[in-house]
Amino acid sequence: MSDELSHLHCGAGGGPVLPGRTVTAQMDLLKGLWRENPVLIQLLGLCPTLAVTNSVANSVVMAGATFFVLVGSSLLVSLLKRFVPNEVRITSYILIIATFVSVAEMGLQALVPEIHKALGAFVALIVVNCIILGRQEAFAGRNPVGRSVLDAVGMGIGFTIALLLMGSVREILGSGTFLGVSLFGPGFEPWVIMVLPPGGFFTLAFVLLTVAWARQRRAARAAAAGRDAAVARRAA
Amino acid sequence: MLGRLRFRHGVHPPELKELTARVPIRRLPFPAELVLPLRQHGGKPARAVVRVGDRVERGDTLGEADGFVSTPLHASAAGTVSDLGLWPHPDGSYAPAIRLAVDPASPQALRPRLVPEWTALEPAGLVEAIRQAGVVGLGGAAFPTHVKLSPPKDVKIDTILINGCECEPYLTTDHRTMVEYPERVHLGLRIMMRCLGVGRAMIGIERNKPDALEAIRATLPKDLDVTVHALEVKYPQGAEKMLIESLLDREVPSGKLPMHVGVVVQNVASAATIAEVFETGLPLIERIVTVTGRGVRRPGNFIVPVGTKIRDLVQAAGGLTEDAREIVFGGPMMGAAQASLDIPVLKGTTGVVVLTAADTKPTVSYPCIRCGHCLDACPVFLNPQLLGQLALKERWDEMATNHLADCMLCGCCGYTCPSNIPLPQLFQLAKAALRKRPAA
Amino acid sequence: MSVETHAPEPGPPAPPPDVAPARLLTVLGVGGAVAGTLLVLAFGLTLPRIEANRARALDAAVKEVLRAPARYDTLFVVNGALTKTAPPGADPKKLEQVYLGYGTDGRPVGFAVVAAEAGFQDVITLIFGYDARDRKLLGMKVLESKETPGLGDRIEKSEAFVAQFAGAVAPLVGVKGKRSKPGEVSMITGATISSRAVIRIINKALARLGPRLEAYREEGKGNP
Amino acid sequence: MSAPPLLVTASPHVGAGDSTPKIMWNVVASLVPVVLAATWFFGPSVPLVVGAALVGAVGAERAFGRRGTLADGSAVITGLLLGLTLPAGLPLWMAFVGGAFSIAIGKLIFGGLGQNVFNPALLGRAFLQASFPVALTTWPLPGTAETWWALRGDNFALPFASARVADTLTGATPLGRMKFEHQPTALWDLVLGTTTGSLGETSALLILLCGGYLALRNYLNWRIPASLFATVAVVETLLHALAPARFPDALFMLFSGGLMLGAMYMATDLVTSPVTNLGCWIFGAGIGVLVLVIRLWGGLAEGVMYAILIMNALVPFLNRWTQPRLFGTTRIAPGR
Amino acid sequence: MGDLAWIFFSSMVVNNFTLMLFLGLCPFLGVSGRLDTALRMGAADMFVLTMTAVAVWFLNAYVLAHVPYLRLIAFIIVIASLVQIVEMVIKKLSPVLFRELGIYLPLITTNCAVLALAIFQTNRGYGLLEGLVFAVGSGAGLTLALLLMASIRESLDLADIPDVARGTALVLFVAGGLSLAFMGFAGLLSSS
Amino acid sequence: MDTLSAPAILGSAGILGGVGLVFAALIAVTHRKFKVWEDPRIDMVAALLPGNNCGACGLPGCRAFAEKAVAGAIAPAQCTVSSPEARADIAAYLGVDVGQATQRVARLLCAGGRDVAPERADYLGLPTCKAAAAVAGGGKGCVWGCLGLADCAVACTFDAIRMNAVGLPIVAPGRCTACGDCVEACPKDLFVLMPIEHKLLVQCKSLLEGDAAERLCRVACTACGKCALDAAPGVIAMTNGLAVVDYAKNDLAGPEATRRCPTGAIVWVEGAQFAAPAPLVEGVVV
Ligand SMILES: Cc1cc2nc3c(=O)[nH]c(=O)nc-3n(C[C@H](O)[C@H](O)[C@H](O)COP(=O)(O)O)c2cc1C
Ligand SMILES: Cc1cc2nc3c(=O)[nH]c(=O)nc-3n(C[C@H](O)[C@H](O)[C@H](O)COP(=O)(O)O)c2cc1C
Ligand SMILES: Cc1cc2nc3c(=O)[nH]c(=O)nc-3n(C[C@H](O)[C@H](O)[C@H](O)COP(=O)(O)O)c2cc1C
Ligand SMILES: Cc1cc2nc3c(=O)[nH]c(=O)nc-3n(C[C@H](O)[C@H](O)[C@H](O)CO)c2cc1C
Ligand code: SF4
Ligand code: SF4
Ligand code: SF4
Ligand code: SF4
Ligand code: FES
Repeated sequence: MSDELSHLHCGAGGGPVLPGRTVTAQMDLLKGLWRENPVLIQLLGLCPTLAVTNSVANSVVMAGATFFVLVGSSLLVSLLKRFVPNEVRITSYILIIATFVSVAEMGLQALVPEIHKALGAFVALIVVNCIILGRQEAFAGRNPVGRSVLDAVGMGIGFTIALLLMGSVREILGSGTFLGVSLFGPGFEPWVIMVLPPGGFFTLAFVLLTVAWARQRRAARAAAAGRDAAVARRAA
Repeated sequence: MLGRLRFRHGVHPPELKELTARVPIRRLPFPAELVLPLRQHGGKPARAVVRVGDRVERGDTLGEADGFVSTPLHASAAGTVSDLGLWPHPDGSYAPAIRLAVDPASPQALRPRLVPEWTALEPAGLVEAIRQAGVVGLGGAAFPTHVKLSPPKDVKIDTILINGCECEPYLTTDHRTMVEYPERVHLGLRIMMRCLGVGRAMIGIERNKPDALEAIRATLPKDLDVTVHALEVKYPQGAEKMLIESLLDREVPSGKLPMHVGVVVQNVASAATIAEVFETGLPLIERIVTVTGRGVRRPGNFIVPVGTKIRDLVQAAGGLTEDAREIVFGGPMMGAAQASLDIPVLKGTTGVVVLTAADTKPTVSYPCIRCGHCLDACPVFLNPQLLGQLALKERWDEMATNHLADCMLCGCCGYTCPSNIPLPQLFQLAKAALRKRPAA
Repeated sequence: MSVETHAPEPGPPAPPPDVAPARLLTVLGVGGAVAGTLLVLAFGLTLPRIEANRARALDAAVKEVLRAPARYDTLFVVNGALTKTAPPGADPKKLEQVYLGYGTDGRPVGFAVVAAEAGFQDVITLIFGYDARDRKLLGMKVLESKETPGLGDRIEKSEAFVAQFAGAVAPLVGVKGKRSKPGEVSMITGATISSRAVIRIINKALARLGPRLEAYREEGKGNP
Repeated sequence: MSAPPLLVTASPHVGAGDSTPKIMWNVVASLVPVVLAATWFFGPSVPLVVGAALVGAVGAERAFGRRGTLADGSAVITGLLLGLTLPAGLPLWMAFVGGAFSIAIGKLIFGGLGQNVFNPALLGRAFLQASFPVALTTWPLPGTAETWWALRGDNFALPFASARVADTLTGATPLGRMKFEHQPTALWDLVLGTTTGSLGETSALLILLCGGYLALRNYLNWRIPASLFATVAVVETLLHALAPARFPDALFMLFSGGLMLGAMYMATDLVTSPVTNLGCWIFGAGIGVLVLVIRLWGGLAEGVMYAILIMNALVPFLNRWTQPRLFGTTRIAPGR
Repeated sequence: MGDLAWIFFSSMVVNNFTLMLFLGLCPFLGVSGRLDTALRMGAADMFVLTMTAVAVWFLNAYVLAHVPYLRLIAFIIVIASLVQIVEMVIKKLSPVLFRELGIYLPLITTNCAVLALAIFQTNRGYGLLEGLVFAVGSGAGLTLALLLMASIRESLDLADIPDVARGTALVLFVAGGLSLAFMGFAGLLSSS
Repeated sequence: MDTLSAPAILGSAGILGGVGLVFAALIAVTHRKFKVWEDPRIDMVAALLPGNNCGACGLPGCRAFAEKAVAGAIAPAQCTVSSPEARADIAAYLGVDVGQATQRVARLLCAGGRDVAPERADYLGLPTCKAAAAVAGGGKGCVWGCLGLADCAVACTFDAIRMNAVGLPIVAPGRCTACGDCVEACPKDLFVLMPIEHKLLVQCKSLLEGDAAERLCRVACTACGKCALDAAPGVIAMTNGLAVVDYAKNDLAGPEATRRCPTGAIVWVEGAQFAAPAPLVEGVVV
């Protein structure tokens, strides 16, 4: 595969590292949770986020599998990056990722066959999850092992947070249960739509709406502060 | 060959012509001051040739044509040039104008002929005489008539259409002209036919003017191939593209002029004016103006010198009523609102319509509900809905690709829009923005 | 806590040098080989578990629809007839299978049949137990379906619906409201289509295999 | 200068006299007889259910909309029409949720009046049907004189709770009976409205009359119902001639289910139907075809709602490809 | 015949990849901004899916029976390289076609719809013909969803979307609406 | 089948290894054929720029600026929009001097707020200056003057313009980046961009003279010529009923030119143009 792929593929180009700025390990780890959350902020990997989150159990397993692949391939990629020529970079990454995914899929099939069945093709589809290739391209391929793993762990947790959020909302409203445990008793009327495809779209849309609203409020507050400062500067 | 005497789309605003349709044309006493902006017509403004303090007689040249698409300007009364400066123009700006203090002692009488006899002239001489007489189209656009009468060599004109539709509500200038001066209309037509060497002419009149139809028919010259046709009453029947479709079943191609389908369209008042110019020997210095609307006490049709201020006209029509609210030059569909009573009437001013508060459209608009009424109204089959939405987002280039250039700002879309979106205004802005842009 | 600083060197970086094709070949070749090895190892390690899982699930289903038989045999459908052994050369996994259950007394209690067809959303796969002698169903279990949760999925989750199949006489007839005859199955309100699909799947499978199953018993081959 | 300053506005200085609120409130008025008829058939549950949907819609408009937009009346129409598509016995809280969803997600998310893609009332109903499929397909029978005043279901179920199994008589709709039980319904019952079904799909005749009034006043584009009816009639007559046992006759198709209400009031929603007349013909025909496909070959007994929603999604495309032919050209505008 | 029709309609509308199965959302969100781009993307999608169906059938029939654990890797690598080769060929043979369609090809390689098609086709044991019909149906479904979304987004371009909803949230709401509307097709051809 | 047998392992390793080899060969070939190299520093610099693509630097967007900056053709400071820190970062990254930029600001050539310049008619319609200007000039008595409907404030992406209580736009010099959007937006062409050192300013565009001008606006330039007399010779000329400052002679300009102006049309500006006579109002009409 050629380098063109990396430009066209969703999100697979990380921003440049700011020159002259210091980055702490803490930042590497934490940025994935919220500030650069792969799903909620970067909008990557939406297919699994929508497809498998109709129950919390599915979300957990999916998140776990993705976490495993992400961390494993980040580790390997950053370990091996010195040996991999640029020209075969993406091909090698895909080889690594696909190996991990195959392993994860067989593992799930052996350990939790029921959930594996519920997740359907989506475990295999982790191969093409933009988050994973994106992280290899943007981070693991350029940074030392320690930081790459931290970054992958952060992103993995970020993905897990998003999936859990979606899964909880959808399962609680759509089935009245959490991890299969009934929450409201038999009188509860489940909102079936939440576990159906439209419900997936609507839930994610609402989550993004909330995220946008939160960011906007913060931006507005910052702008107001900035304006005050400007007025003060002008007055002085 | 004959069209279906109607066109597709368009709207039916209440005509309200009864206010003045039967009021005979009346000549007004000269006002104390006339203001003659140098820009009275389409094309380049005239160049002033008088100085402050100069004494001028009726018909004297005040300004000379500046280029081919331009016309001279003449004194519409005897008096003294009191000022050469900026004055409020009907287009909303301040524009160079000649102020003329009318000589109250002057009889303002006819004087020896300034324009030669037409019978003696060849076509080229006729066109030049018309130009020197400062004749412009009186149908509203005030485009210099001599330009229309000098088509390029490679286009072949086969028909002259005389536009007697007067489809704008309220206005009755053309109507009264046809009723009172039908022979002039015919004479003007005869002259133009000679200018263009055209053998055929058609006169189109909306069906709501039976007396005009009858007067024109009764005086029809026997020696000319002129036919008179009663047309469907619908706005904008008088727009030249619509008129040509109605009468000849020809569509003027997008971006082209009537001459490209072999037609010249002239307004009845323009024709009558050409005749009058050659009859009296005086250039175009006065015109018929309908002063009407529920905002004036005694609406009427008046012959006034060009340059008469709104103030004087309104006074002649009995003054403004209490609830007069808006003064419009031209009809209410396409006319321009005027901001002050000092603004003068130009050669192309067909009427002064004074609307009361109740007549004016509400100014609150709602979001577009995509009812599609505007598409059903637009006589040139544009999509005003889309154009309007694009305009609100200032997407001028996309408007251009959606044929904004073909919009003639007739106002039909704005008239029908239930959400009261000022579509024509938006289109006007868009056109202005695109014009400002170097290439788009 | 590690702190790292990136200090860029001024001046334009040199364009990357050309790589030797040999290096590309080595990297991808070796990488591929390693990946292949890893995969085959993982496969080998998980395969037994996976197959065991699958077998356990099927086993449970067969036992459920045959009402806990003492044991059961796997029969193969070959050219429309049932045989106990797969014909030589054929892959037994690719043949249609039917399971014959036996009671504690060693007498056959019935067959378990897997069948699948379109339901409301997608294909429904189910297994049912059938007593060929009395032409009665012993039980039904949905193996796979994507029917609407809360609606169509009640064909597997509604105990009342599933229970009706035990003892129902074939061919089945779906009815709305209460069932009145042993051949009737009362369909789920709001999920008529899924219910009807279940009934249709069973009826069609029996129309196809029923005579074979009965014949097999009558020929006495079922009795060891 | 004269005492009050002159007004200056852009041309045209006069208007046709219609206004968006006037159109909307006329539609509201024309719906009142339909609500009253539904009340006649289904008793006091009707004002309750319609009221709850209305409160949900109007409340959402008030809470999330721009200031003053309630007065344009469009939210009231949405609430009323949503109410009319619901069964009489629906718990009120569901109707309320539907109304709020219609306006908040069906309309305001897109920027409010005039900008939405899907018919808000139908989007609300589709949401309810996908959320509470059983409650939305429980159809009480129209009442008799003695039981008129009784509620037709557990209207007062607590929020988030299921409706208790009601002791009201329920039954299948004419379309459901046709589809699943192959039993016909008398045409006269359909025309008058003495059948089961959602509140507004009962009296076809009345809806035709009220919608006709709007069409006469040019408040709705008559081409949409015309092409819809024509498509259904023609295709269904053909099918019926081919296989009378499998396909019911055209009149049954036209007068049953939500087709009348959908054709007259919902397909004609100005905002979510094409702006061009050619587009409207295609739009109506498309709905007709989809209704037949869903009713005859789909999994659901009734398909008007989905048919309209699907065609709503096609409207931007139709608008783009059915631009009028510009005067003096043979081209059409690119549409964008 | 009936089965093929069912496969086609099922994959195109009833189980539409994008709206019902959440497959290929990245390009769906990314390329649906303009109608002409979306249509080209749809065409490219259709092409890659058909090609994949054939390739996967061959792989399943001749290679993967022996090495099932290489399934995933084989699929992804074979698809990616096929696309790459086709891309190069098109570039060489028809620069016009390349400009119209070619630039979308790499984008498709890495979207999950293609891999999912391969997996479904394998799991359901489709033969070559069935596989092809399935691919064409899914491709038509992707194109339909793209077309609808793109024309809607173009018109929403002119709407006054509230700030918080602008962008992906709005697109997801529209997708939810489409998905809701497509539920009308549920059970198509499967009722009796 | 024994999956863990040596042949199986070797076989699969062989297959994948073979596939890898084939690919590597393919890629090596393609890589030879097509190769484009771009200085990676351009991306870096572009990422450090604000990304507004506002054009204040005079180039068609931030990436163009980055290319020029990497090529050394433009000083980082010319991006007036980015923060001083960011400019320093770019300079440090490229190892060049930050450089100097002359600060230019937008100045309004009108001081006729609602308090001093009356309306002659009521304009009702689209509430934008552009639309109003197209309808009888917009209703304001002085047809050259500011219509106060805030097109400029809406156009300014840097939030540098606020409308004051009498309907005049006030530019905050600290925020104005001289992007020129307001110049573009104003239908009456009232904004000009000028270096902040140009302090002598005629805040009027009315072509009328004397009483005629003053009747329409109390702060109009009446073309009395006093400023031209008081200023150093040649600094101010009277043209078309207006005083015109020749900024080529800006060094000679001084506040004395403004002393005798009867209407206050000519002013000496330090910093912000208007001393905010009334409190700033929020909530621009859109
Ligand atoms: C640049 C220009 C050239 C024109 N040339 C001609 C011409 O040669 N012949 C003609 O009949 N009209 C000509 N016209 C006039 C137009 O056909 C038309 O009469 C005029 O624009 C007024 O439009 P209206 O009459 O629809 O209001 C010309 C107009 C313009 C702007
Ligand atoms: C919408 C519209 C309506 C018009 N209505 C009339 C009309 O009623 N009568 C008329 O003489 N000219 C009308 N005109 C102007 C004609 O198009 C054309 O310019 C005129 O008849 C040419 O004659 P003239 O040059 O002698 O004025 C209208 C133009 C437009 C764009
Ligand atoms: C969103 C939605 C999902 C549905 N899912 C199913 C389903 O999975 N199975 C089913 O039989 N009916 C389903 N239906 C309902 C059927 O289409 C149909 O209305 C019902 O089967 C008729 O049953 P009834 O006659 O008992 O009301 C669904 C309906 C909707 C609106
Ligand atoms: C003829 C007509 C029909 C309408 N039909 C509906 C409808 O079916 N659903 C709805 O929510 N609003 C309807 N409205 C109201 C309004 O158009 C709707 O709220 C807009 O879609 C909101 O933007 C209708 C309005 C008119 C004039
Ligand atoms: S103003 Fe323009 S767009 Fe509107 S109806 Fe007239 S020609 Fe059509
Ligand atoms: S008439 Fe007005 S509301 Fe109707 S579509 Fe046209 S612009 Fe929109
Ligand atoms: S754009 Fe600004 S300066 Fe120009 S008229 Fe409007 S408010 Fe005044
Ligand atoms: S719009 Fe005008 S005021 Fe705002 S930054 Fe640009 S030049 Fe300065
Ligand atoms: S296309 Fe499905 S995750 Fe990107």
